[in-house]
Amino acid sequence: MLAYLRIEPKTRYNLGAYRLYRDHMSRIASHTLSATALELWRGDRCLFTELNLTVSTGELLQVTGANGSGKTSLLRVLTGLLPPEAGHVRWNDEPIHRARAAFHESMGYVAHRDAHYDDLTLRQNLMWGIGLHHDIESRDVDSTLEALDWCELADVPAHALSAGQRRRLSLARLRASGKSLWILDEPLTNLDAGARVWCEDIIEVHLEQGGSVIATSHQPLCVRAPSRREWAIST
Amino acid sequence: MLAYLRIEPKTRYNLGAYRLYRDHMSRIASHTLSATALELWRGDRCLFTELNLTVSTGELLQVTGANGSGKTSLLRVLTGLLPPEAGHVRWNDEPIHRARAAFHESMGYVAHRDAHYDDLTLRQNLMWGIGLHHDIESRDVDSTLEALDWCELADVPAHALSAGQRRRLSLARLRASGKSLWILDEPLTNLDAGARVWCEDIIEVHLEQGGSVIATSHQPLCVRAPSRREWAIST
Amino acid sequence: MKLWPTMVRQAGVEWRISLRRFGEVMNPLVFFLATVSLFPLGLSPEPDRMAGYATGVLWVATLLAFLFAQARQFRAEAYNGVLEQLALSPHPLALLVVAKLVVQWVILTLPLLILAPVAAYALNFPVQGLSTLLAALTLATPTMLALGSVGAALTVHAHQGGALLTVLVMPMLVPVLVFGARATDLASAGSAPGGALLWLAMLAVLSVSLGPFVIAAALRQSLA
Amino acid sequence: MKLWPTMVRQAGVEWRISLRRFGEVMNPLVFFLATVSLFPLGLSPEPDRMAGYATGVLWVATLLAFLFAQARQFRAEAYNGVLEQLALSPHPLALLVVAKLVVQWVILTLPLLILAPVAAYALNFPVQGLSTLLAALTLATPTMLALGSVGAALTVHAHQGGALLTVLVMPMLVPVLVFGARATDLASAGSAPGGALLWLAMLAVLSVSLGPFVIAAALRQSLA
Amino acid sequence: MAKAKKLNWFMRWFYQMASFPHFYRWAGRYAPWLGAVALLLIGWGTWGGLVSSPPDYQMGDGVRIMFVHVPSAWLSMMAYTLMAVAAGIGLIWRIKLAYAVAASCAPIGAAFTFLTLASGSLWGKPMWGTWWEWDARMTSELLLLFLFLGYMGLRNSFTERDQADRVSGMLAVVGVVNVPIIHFSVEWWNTLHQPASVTRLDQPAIDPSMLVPLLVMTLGFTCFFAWALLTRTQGEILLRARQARWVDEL
Ligand code: HEM
Ligand SMILES: Nc1ncnc2c1ncn2[C@@H]1O[C@H](COP(=O)(O)OP(=O)(O)OP(=O)(O)O)[C@@H](O)[C@H]1O
Ligand SMILES: Nc1ncnc2c1ncn2[C@@H]1O[C@H](COP(=O)(O)OP(=O)(O)OP(=O)(O)O)[C@@H](O)[C@H]1O
Ligand SMILES: [Mg+2]
Ligand SMILES: [Mg+2]
Repeated sequence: MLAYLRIEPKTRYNLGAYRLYRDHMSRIASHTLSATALELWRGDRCLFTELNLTVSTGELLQVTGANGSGKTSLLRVLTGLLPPEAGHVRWNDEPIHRARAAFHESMGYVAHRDAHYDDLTLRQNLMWGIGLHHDIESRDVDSTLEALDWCELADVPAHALSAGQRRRLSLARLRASGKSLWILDEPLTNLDAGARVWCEDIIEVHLEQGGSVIATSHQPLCVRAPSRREWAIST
Repeated sequence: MLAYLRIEPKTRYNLGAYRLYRDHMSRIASHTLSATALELWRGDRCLFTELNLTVSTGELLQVTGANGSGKTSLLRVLTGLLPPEAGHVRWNDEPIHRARAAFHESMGYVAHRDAHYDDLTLRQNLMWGIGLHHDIESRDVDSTLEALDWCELADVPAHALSAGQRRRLSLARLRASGKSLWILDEPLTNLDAGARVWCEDIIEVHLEQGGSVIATSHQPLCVRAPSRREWAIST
Repeated sequence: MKLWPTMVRQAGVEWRISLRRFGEVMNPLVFFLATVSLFPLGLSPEPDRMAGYATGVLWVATLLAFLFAQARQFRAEAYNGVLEQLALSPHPLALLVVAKLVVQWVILTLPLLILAPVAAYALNFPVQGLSTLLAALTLATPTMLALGSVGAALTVHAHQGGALLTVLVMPMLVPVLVFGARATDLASAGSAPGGALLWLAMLAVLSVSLGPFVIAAALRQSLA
Repeated sequence: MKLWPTMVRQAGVEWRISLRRFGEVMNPLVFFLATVSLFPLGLSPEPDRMAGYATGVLWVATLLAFLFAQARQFRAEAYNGVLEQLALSPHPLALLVVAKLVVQWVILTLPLLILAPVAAYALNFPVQGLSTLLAALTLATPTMLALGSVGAALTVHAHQGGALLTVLVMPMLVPVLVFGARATDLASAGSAPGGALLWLAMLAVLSVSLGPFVIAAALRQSLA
Repeated sequence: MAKAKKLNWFMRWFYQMASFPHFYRWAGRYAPWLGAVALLLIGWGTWGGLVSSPPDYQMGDGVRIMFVHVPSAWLSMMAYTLMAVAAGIGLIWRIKLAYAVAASCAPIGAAFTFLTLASGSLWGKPMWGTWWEWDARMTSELLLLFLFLGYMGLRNSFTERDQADRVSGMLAVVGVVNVPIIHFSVEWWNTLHQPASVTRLDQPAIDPSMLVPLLVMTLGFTCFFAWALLTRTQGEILLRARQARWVDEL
């Protein structure tokens, strides 16, 4: 119950944001994502073969590798979007294509590209993104907006937001949807110094609460994690 | 003539790339971009007003500011894409809307979004991007491809490239089009360590040759420049 | 995590987007009107001659308006990554697709049903056939919508080149057109259209019940 | 920095893209064929009745094929930032637009001119009118292309208000259609179509000379 | 392998055939024989159709087009059905070989469809006095051609072959509704086109002197189809096998 209070908020972004945590995240059930013998080809190139990895409660797995080494492709395989050539991804020992709903209920993905409806406002996008995953009321969204100090941006359409604001919107959505496993592709892209700290903060809190994270990042990711590993994709 | 040889190549990316420099860039004519009393509004918000700045030969101007402070908007005003509410942008003392062709002949812009034809291959995109600015032969493109060690990617369509590869393609195109003023919006986005060094390298070389650069970057930009300034947009 | 509220929410989002893109949404209707009104323009508008092709023009115009509306309907979502997020929601994708289709149907068909009598009048279409025309349109449009969306889902990626939509969908839509036109023709000649309308209803039931699953599967495949 | 090579290069790029998106290119043609073939299907295909609407069907099908092809033609470029780079090249944007239009014209019109006689045969259109039909199509298509692109350029961004492509373009296209259909009708009845063809030619000259500038200006506006 | 033992003989055969190397070798063994038989039968059928059978009392010598028209019409429909079934198997059981078969069917089927259209309209000129008529069967056969072309076009528009297989597979399955429409079009709409005269449940309404060469021709066309299919599938397998060891051993 007190676990998340131990973490000191590094920035003002954090101040009001705990309520949502208490609502959805205070106890994240233990879970495991494991991949066995994955193999993937693009064109005539084999990106990886015989790839095994496991991530469970409280772990941060950072996938590293040069540009084009296949990090994004690996993450997409792990989310279940991209079927691998061979091998299996399992969520709590169940192959993800058999337990799709259960898996997607607990997994959130932030891709390179921020997924927003260009024509909807920031608030509407947030409502939509959270509502896709669980029933919400607009009060919840208000508190998230307040926490991010975004009250005056709330009615700006997404296409008019700046690159960093769009990124933060993606991350805020992920955070508010109460997932156990976060899969993040370059989360720090376009974030300014303050927002970067905020992002690292929410990752830390998530891990402390028993969540797990798989991330790629070419920038250093300053996160204190209970258990942190790197995984290099060799080219 | 020898200026650019003094810079030691930090990475293998640099090895074969000098020829293009010699072709187009060895002596960049002196030039000045100046903005006076710029003012810009988005929605009901004034992003900046009474903004003056000047950049000339050999200078690096780094525009800083929080997310959403208006850096991208400022850069777009400077390129001439976005007409300001008030004020003027001048290229060599000529308002840019009067000397558009001359200005755009010497100015290159890399935006947040990489501008590639998704259906064309890497090589075709490079041909197109350079060819828009000056006449080229496919030999030139070959040497650029070699310099980047991209020979085997040359025929992959742009939509299949990884995020970092797309970014490098944008930068490679800019570099090969022989511009005097580079306007860069977060050039380091999605680049891996090697590519980041390469990018900083080409900026250094460009400045040494008498070019000028206006850039935004939330990541530190490690460039030794003859003359370097920061410009903070206040929110 | 109940299905019904999710669907309602998604329908709300689609509705709001359609209102935002009002111009885009109205386009097919204008397309319909244009097709209908261009005919008498392109030809000499003699009433006798016109009555001969009124049925055909009305049906073809409807079909084309639907194709026009749907040609790239999942493009924007695929492009900006929204589709990916929809596919990653715990709910069945087919459900979210249904929400979208229902909104589209309302936005496209209701105005069409209002415009159709006007267009029919302008084309000298006999009044006695009007009610059958409207009934047939109501029954035929769900099929057009579902099949058009299947085509759009199969060709969703811009970089996958072919918006081969027309080629893919046209063959399957021909029966709808044939039955619709026959019902209308029979009714305007004063006889009972029974059989043809029944066929249309059957096709509608079939495509509405199976369509969303096919569309969802196609969308998932094209994300891979 | 000569204009001519730039234009040729840009045309080469557009050509290559069109080939890559072969499906997308064939789409309007199939649309044309489909429109043409839907009419006899929707109606009873009796030769006598058919001859009555052949001219109308041919012209409307051509027009719709063009509209269909062009409705969102600058969308992809606007989305992925290519349009911005085109606007920042030292060359006049109008020139690059011309390159695109020329390629489009070749890709759309040439196959159309080959298909038109086949379609005309299938629709029982009298053979004596065929050469005039082809001449009129050749003269009318540049106008359709230019006007359609103006509409597309004005509505590049879905969110840029309720600009209605069809509403904008259709009224301007009416004269083209009227003159084209009249020329064809006259010729198929055996008389000389002279005047109408001249009008078509005049419209073509006008739209081809002014069109690119209007399009370029509209595109620049959309970037701001 | 342990899993394979639990299966019944049919499923075992099914999975064995689904393995690339096995099918590749199997096809390599039988395709030439099929080709030879096709050549023989088509030769016999041609002689039977063009020389030995009598001209029709109504249609005269024009009837001889039938020996090309009818078999290719049947095969065009069969090719589409096979393509859809193969694609369906691929989608359900995720068997790559099935996709390879579906992909190989398309061009052959398109060729037969084109042949049907061409021979039909050649035949239509003397019989009905027109090359083309908007009759239900002709139109639906034309639509079949569109479906084949659409399938191939759709495949072409992907860069990843697996994705092309799956997406185009769905099209093939959905489009299969067109096949019964073609077949029953003559009954549902009264048309110019010949109603079923061979494929009737009761007595065939055709003279044995014409029926025999027609059946021989059909068998020959079918063998030709099988030969072409196996050969093309071998090519598709090589495209899909990606640096597998057995390919190097070939
Ligand atoms: C372009 C024109 C034509 C097309 C597209 C066409 C198409 C077809 C098709 C698809 C079938 C197979 C139907 C099935 O088995 O379900 C068929 C069968 C047949 N066609 Fe045609 N046809 C055309 C013209 C003609 C003409 C002109 C004749 C002769 C007058 C003809 C005579 C036949 C006959 C005798 C059969 C066999 C019917 C049976 O026993 O099932 N066809 N045609
Ligand atoms: N058709 C193809 N032929 C050859 N290579 C291909 C093809 N399609 C994709 N690729 C390659 O597959 C790789 C995909 O990489 P991916 O996007 O997963 O990289 P990444 O590790 O995320 O890189 P980044 O750090 O730049 O985001 C790229 O190297 C790309 O060039
Ligand atoms: N209609 C509008 N109403 C209110 N604010 C708007 C509107 N349109 C744009 N804005 C604001 O204008 C700003 C544009 O910022 P811009 O993209 O130039 O930021 P930036 O400094 O480049 O940020 P980043 O570092 O995230 O790239 C954003 O804060 C955006 O929210
Ligand atoms: Mg990546
Ligand atoms: Mg910015």
